[in-house]
Amino acid sequence: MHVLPYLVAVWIFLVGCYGLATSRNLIHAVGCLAVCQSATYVLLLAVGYRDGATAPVFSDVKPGSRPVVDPVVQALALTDVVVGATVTALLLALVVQVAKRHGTVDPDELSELRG
Amino acid sequence: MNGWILAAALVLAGGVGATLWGVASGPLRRRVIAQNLTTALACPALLLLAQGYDRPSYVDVALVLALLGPVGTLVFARLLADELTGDPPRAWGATWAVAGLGTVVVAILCAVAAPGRATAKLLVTGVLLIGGNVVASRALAGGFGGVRRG
Amino acid sequence: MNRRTTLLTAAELLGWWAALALLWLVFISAVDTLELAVGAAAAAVGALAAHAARRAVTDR
Amino acid sequence: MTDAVIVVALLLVAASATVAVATRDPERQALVLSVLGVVLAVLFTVLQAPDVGLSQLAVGSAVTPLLLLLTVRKVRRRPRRKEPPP
Amino acid sequence: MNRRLRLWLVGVGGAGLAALLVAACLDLPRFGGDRHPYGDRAVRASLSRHTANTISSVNFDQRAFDTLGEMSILFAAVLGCVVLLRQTRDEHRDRPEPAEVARPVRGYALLVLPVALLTGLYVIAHGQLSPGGGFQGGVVAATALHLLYLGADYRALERVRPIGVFEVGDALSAAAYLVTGLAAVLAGTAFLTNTLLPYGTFNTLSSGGTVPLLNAAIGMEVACAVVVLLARFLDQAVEIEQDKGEGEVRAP
Repeated sequence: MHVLPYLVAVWIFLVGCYGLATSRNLIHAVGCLAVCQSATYVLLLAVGYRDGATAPVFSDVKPGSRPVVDPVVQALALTDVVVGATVTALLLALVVQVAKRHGTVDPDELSELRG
Repeated sequence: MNGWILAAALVLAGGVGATLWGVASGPLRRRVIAQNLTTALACPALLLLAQGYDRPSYVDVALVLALLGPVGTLVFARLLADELTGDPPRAWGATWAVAGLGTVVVAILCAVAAPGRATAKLLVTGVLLIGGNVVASRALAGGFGGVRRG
Repeated sequence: MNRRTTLLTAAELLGWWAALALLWLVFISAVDTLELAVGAAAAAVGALAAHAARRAVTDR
Repeated sequence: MTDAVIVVALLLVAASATVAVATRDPERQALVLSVLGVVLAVLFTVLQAPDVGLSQLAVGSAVTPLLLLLTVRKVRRRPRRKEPPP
Repeated sequence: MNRRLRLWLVGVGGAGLAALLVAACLDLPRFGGDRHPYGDRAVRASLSRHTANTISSVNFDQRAFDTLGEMSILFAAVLGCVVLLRQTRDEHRDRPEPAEVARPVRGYALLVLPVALLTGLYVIAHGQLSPGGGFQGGVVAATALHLLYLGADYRALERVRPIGVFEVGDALSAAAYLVTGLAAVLAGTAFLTNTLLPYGTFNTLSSGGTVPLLNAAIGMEVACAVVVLLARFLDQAVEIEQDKGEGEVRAP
């Protein structure tokens, strides 16, 4: 239990990288990149967790009455989730352009077209 | 020992585990149904967690899931309509069973909470969740006819 | 645009506004003046959107 | 008991991430990715980060699948300009 | 480089990376440990400025400059999409066809659209109190609008979505964030410091100084950005068709 969350984050990252490297479709590759991104969120939040603590949001609990988890890593992950989605959209826009120019979204065919 | 969190863990392990298996394999009609049921199961689990951690503000997460989960299923129903019309998914038994689970969870949580705003919020979440999932199921079973381009 | 449609539009907007304002009161945890003002404004935005959406779907 | 639910959520996330990568068809992958989004949101809530869970839900449940499926539709509709060399 | 060689390279590199990462994990502080020096200080700073949601305080007060960076990434990504997905010379627009939607689905979409919009606004407005904030609420509000595409058709969505207004809104809200930061400079302190407004009563809408203002600016920015992004993708997928070109055969 002491390292399980970190190992899960490592697993998600490696699996995503494997998918990226072996992908035969650029849209699938963008999906794999989204999986890789989620590994970072799992790692960040795991680092910030504290046993038996609750969220540092004091709208319904009295400050100081319960231990709280680390808000800094949560803030980092939160902004990146939304910004990461727009970056995914940018990559998908690139895929649409590639499909228009070359008529294929298979990375292997693309490199053959160029070379 | 916190029974609420235990119940949430059971719903997650049994229910969401099963729908994950459903979305991972089989024909497309089974996968879209499993995706819809994931929402319908995760939302009661989130409500149970909010009660288990004794944090009413966590209900907001369940509320947003109850709103946007069925919208996500509608996205699939709309854009995969061509492939689904030939082989429409029909899983009303599972849909109503999961809707029943959601109803039971919301009813129990309303019963233990002191009547007030929090109860009303729980009820709104429950109505949105169950209505949304039934409508999403209906949309999957041929809600979009004759969309060729648009 | 005759008198009847104007009245109907006003009734529709008012109905949506009241329903959404009630929903806002359900969402929030504590009530104060600023909260009510923000809620009324948000409900007005929602009512306008509801009306525009209904019209976009039915009148064409 | 809190540990048990964390372990369950972690295993669900690991499994759905693996499935998302193993599903090669982009339309089916979009379905798995939306499930991954919901499971991640549950994990974040369990790790006491409801803000991040909300963020993940907002993005993962409707917007990302919509973007992916629209891209698939655009790319599919395009007739091939050149046949790939044999 | 052929496929087989590439797979071998990925395998060897991946194994090395995996070994390094696992070694690093074993050296990390134990999961659930009690030592969080930054977190404890952030919570104290947030409480001293009367912000109930510590995460919002970190995002829009203690690390507001960092959020400015995130916002510019978002802005740049949207700009990139708009440029990449514009209509080119060899393309034309076809009018989208109306879709036949089942009655309950259409009714659901019309009913939930305002409710989702209100929820999005609620999540934005209560960003500094309960879980939520501009980033999340903006996406929820923008998604709400697209129920009109799902429950009806693209023509209906185009009628309620003047895209120019959302593009201007995107730029204006980005500017509003900067102006709020610069106002602090004019008041004699550093860029984006939260000393401009009174901190207010703890756990009310007006608490937290400039946090609610920056929060609202980000909410509007994100909502407009998502609407503009999805509009470009919908245009491409539904409306824009390539003209008949070299060697292409289009179905009649």
